[in-house]
Amino acid sequence: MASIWEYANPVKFIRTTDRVLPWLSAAAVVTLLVGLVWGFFFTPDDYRQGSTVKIIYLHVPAALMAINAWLMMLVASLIWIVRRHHVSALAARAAAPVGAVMTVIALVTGALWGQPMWGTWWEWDPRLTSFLILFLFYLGYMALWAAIEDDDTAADLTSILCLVGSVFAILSRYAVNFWNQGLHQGASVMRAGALAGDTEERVSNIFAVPLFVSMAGFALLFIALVFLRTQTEIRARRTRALMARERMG
Amino acid sequence: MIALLTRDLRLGVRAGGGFGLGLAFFLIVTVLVPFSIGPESALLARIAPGILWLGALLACLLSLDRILTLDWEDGSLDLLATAPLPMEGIVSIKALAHWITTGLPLVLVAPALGVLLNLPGPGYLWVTVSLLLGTPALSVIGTFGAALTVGIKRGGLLLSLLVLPLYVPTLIFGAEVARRGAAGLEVVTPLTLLAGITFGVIALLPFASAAVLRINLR
Amino acid sequence: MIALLTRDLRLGVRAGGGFGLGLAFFLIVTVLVPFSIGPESALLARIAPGILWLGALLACLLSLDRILTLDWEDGSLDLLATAPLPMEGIVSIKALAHWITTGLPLVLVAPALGVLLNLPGPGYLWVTVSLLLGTPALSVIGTFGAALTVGIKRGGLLLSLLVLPLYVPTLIFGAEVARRGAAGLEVVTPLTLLAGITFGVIALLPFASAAVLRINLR
Amino acid sequence: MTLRGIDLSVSRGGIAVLEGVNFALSPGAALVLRGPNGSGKTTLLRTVAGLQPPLAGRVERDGEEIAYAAHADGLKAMLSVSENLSFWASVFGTDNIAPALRAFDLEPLSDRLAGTLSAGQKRRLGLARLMVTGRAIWVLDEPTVSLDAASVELFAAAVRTHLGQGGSALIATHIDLGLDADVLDVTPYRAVWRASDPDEAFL
Amino acid sequence: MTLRGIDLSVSRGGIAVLEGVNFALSPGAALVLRGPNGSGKTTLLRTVAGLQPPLAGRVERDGEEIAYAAHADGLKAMLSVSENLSFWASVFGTDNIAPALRAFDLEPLSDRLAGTLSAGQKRRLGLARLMVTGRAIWVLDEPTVSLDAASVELFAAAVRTHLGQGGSALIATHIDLGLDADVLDVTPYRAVWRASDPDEAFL
Amino acid sequence: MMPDLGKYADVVLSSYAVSILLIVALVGVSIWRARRIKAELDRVETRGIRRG
Ligand code: HEM
Ligand SMILES: Nc1ncnc2c1ncn2[C@@H]1O[C@H](COP(=O)(O)OP(=O)(O)OP(=O)(O)O)[C@@H](O)[C@H]1O
Ligand SMILES: Nc1ncnc2c1ncn2[C@@H]1O[C@H](COP(=O)(O)OP(=O)(O)OP(=O)(O)O)[C@@H](O)[C@H]1O
Ligand SMILES: [Mg+2]
Ligand SMILES: [Mg+2]
Repeated sequence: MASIWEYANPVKFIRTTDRVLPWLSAAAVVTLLVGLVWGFFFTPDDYRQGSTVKIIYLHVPAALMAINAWLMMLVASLIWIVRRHHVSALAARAAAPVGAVMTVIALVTGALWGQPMWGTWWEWDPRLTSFLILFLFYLGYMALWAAIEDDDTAADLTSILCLVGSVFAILSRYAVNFWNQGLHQGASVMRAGALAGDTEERVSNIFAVPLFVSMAGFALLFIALVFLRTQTEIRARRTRALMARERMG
Repeated sequence: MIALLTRDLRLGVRAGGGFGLGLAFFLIVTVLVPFSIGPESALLARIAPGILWLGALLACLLSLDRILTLDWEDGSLDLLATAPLPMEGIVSIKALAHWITTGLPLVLVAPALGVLLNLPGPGYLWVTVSLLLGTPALSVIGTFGAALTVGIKRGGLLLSLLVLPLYVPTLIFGAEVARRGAAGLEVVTPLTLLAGITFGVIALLPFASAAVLRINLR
Repeated sequence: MIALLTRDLRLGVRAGGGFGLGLAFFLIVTVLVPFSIGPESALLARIAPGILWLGALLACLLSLDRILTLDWEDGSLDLLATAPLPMEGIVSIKALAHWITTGLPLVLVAPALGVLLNLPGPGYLWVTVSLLLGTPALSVIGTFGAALTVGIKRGGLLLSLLVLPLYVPTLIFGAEVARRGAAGLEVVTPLTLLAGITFGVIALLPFASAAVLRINLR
Repeated sequence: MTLRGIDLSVSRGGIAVLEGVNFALSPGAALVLRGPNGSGKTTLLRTVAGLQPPLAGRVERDGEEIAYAAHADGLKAMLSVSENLSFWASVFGTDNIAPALRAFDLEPLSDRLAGTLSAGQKRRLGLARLMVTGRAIWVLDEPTVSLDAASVELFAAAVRTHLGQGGSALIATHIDLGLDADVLDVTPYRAVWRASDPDEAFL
Repeated sequence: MTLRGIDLSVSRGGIAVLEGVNFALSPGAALVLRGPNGSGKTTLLRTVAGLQPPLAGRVERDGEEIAYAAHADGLKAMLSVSENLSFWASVFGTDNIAPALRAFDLEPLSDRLAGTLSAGQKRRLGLARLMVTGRAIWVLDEPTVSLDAASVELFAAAVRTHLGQGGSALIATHIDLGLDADVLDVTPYRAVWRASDPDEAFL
Repeated sequence: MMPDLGKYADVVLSSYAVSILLIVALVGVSIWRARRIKAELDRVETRGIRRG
């Protein structure tokens, strides 16, 4: 029974991911296309929000992945700190830009949605605001990676930043909530019928099914991208190591 | 430890040591606000507590890179690291020295600047109290940021980028206290939360700062 | 001269070179404003043009000490001074490089940040135009300040102090253009004055900067 | 109190620089490190001083017992010579700076700000710091850079006194210090194109 | 093209340091400045290079003709060795950096970032800069600091070549460079306790 | 085929456009960088082998 830690070996990681990447990418593309096409072309308008409801197929998955990406970075950072597996440090590095783009998508689609719904592009609502803060954390995290030359030092510092940053991100979330109670939807995909009307207990299936497909698509895309980018980081690191060795030789 | 504190304070007040510069920056930002916003006093009065907090925070931020980088550049930090002082103690003393030379003067001068912005009556008390309680957290968090960026030449702006998101909770509660105070509302809840953040940060963050600094000296 | 410009730009975009950090600082200041002022959008909309100008000015200010001090610290400036380049040329190129790496990105990103502050419709155009016209003046004036403080260790805050008063006229006219524009008023007069300041400063200040720099290298 | 390096490998920037270095430094003795530029002397000294972890092997020492002097002097330009020295004295829990000032002929300069000293005067002050640490093992990286002949002699005398009191010294240098000391040439230990541990996984 | 100092007095921090120095440096010759730490060599060289005005007397030189190398090397840590050198080459309007790289044995390092060099390697790069300036008069402040014996020899060879091509060099140093050069000891010219001109009005 | 988006057409369309653009750009940059680094690594590796 192979231990999961074997995949912390870069060579093994590359070999394994090379095998799954084509399938994973294909699955991601298909699921994403199905979800978005279904959502865009084959769902009815909401009677209150009109066609803007179609934005949900982008907005909610992107928002979820933005948070999940940070969680994944947190876990990877912890693994690096505790067990010092290089692949996990590099995976965290690889995930950051993906998470940042997801955050931007959530912000942009939210802003576009806000214009017709709330009459303003931007509102200092807690949910929106904490996303903005999350975006700042992503920026800082990536900037720190970029600013430090030595790979292991950078890995150490960014993991500690990720840890401390997570604590502060949660603190900020509460602070922001306290500061302004806002307009944004509650977490209602599973609950109230805020979307489809008032009577149903759940978001009507007409909207929910394509939404879940699209979420799965975003998740698969995220995993595929992280695999690919981690491979790239590993190869870049290997290139640097080889060139250093040449210099010594 | 006390030798380190007195040295840092002495360096702070020597010519070019940066003491008073944070203060001056605070003053200037406050003065520039009416130039950019326009001179209506009702508008200024409404934003006064917020501007004072923002100005104090920026003044603090700008002086952060002096906390450790100067010592790093001239090699003192290597030597301190091999001296019989625990790293946690070093970073805490550094944060304390920063607060005494930067945070404390800001607190003392804030009421005077309130006048320039038409701060309403009860605001004076609460701006001062909230800054007094909040600025130590700014110094301690800032020291963490300074430790992260210590090896990076002129890392000042990177430092700002890293530290500002960490400042958000402190700023929100601090400004909330000041704003509510100025408007004559109840302030106990945000004040408690602000105090919680400050004490939590003072108790825990020096360990992270020391760890980061050790990595950076490697 | 072109070698110097390409070197400075290249250094600017290399890791740790500071490119993009001014931008990040601008973003962060804009984000912090509502935290300290409070989230009412009507209030924010009123102060938006002013805050954008103030934020751009501060972002510019913070990156000033990279213009010359880095070169001074590692001795490049001494060597450049003995090279066959006129000192006026050196400071102008330095200002230009600073504008390209800091001022220009600020101009480009300002409209996006306007959204966060509920900037009213016509404001977008005029904020951009006024910043485009005003930021070169900020860079040139800032280079003068950088030349004044070049010998001083971590003179960053002192630099801010010296430069801020010099920034006042640019800020007043620039913010006036943006505010009037956002309110749909006529902007020709402040715009002309702003243009006058910028071109005057570009034409004359390099001589002062060069003189000051020569004295500081002595 | 003997300082020992046992099968020590050290790395810089993720690359092994020296491998399998062994040395022992007993009280009263000095050891001079030699080797061409870039051979890894600075890296070795930093490792011995505990500023960076060894790549392999170990350093046997009582961590509290080392005084390190680097390429940079750690002087504060805005403090006077005696203030600089007193600060380090109190950090290390000693308090008498007079002998150190005397040994490096700094008495006439003691009220000058350190920032206004010439290159060699700064270096003398940096070396005087060693005497106020009260530490037994001195680890010195090119201590005589910028010093004139008379100051080099002052330095050699200070080291001799230190050794006479049972101290020891590990010194990297390119010039002859006139000390009676063993020499360790690091050239044979240069690591031949092997990546350091962290990178190994990638090769 | 002869460089002359005539009755030169120089000051540092408002205090006269050297007084009445006279020297002449003709093409093909080298002059070595000697003097204990703090005697004023750096100050004199900065004056000769035109970075500060003399207190009295004058320097006769063609300003465009001096290449100065200070205690600090003026290297950009984030540029590679060859980028650093190319920059200075194009500032001085020359373009061939290959001979300079070769003369200081920097070819194997040419793609390394300057920030990752050892102390002596940095110094070699700083000296290589002189060769790409194309200037005839080299003014050097302790050029061999941190260099090992082999590198000192590289440097001496570079100076000899430069002199052979009709250049000249003014060098402050504490060690023996193995050059065939005149020596100027600045000790006799030390200014005795006199405030410099600007302060005189107050005495 | 195109659904009737009503008065919100521009908002919905620009949401999709921006998001898809961002995703495509991210994927594109990732793949491009992956290719480049891979090629560079191959180059360095074969060079190393030739050298022995
Ligand atoms: C820039 C602005 C916005 C951001 C950053 C943002 C962020 C988020 C996040 C993080 C979620 C997922 C939360 C969860 O499921 O618990 C979410 C869900 C959602 N958002 Fe937004 N949002 C923004 C603007 C808007 C606007 C303007 C609307 C429409 C009026 C909107 C409608 C929704 C809806 C309907 C959901 C699904 C809620 C649910 O049922 O879980 N959002 N948004
Ligand atoms: N950050 C870095 N990244 C990669 N290599 C480095 C880095 N810093 C130093 N090196 C290399 O490590 C080697 C050892 O450097 P070190 O400074 O220990 O040499 P040294 O023996 O002290 O030399 P010197 O006599 O010139 O001071 C050198 O070849 C140097 O180029
Ligand atoms: N800013 C200053 N203010 C006052 N005196 C200064 C200042 N800088 C240097 N000095 C003094 O001027 C004198 C000459 O210094 P200089 O650096 O020229 O000496 P040097 O011959 O180069 O010495 P070294 O061999 O140590 O490099 C020294 O005595 C020094 O202490
Ligand atoms: Mg060394
Ligand atoms: Mg000197």
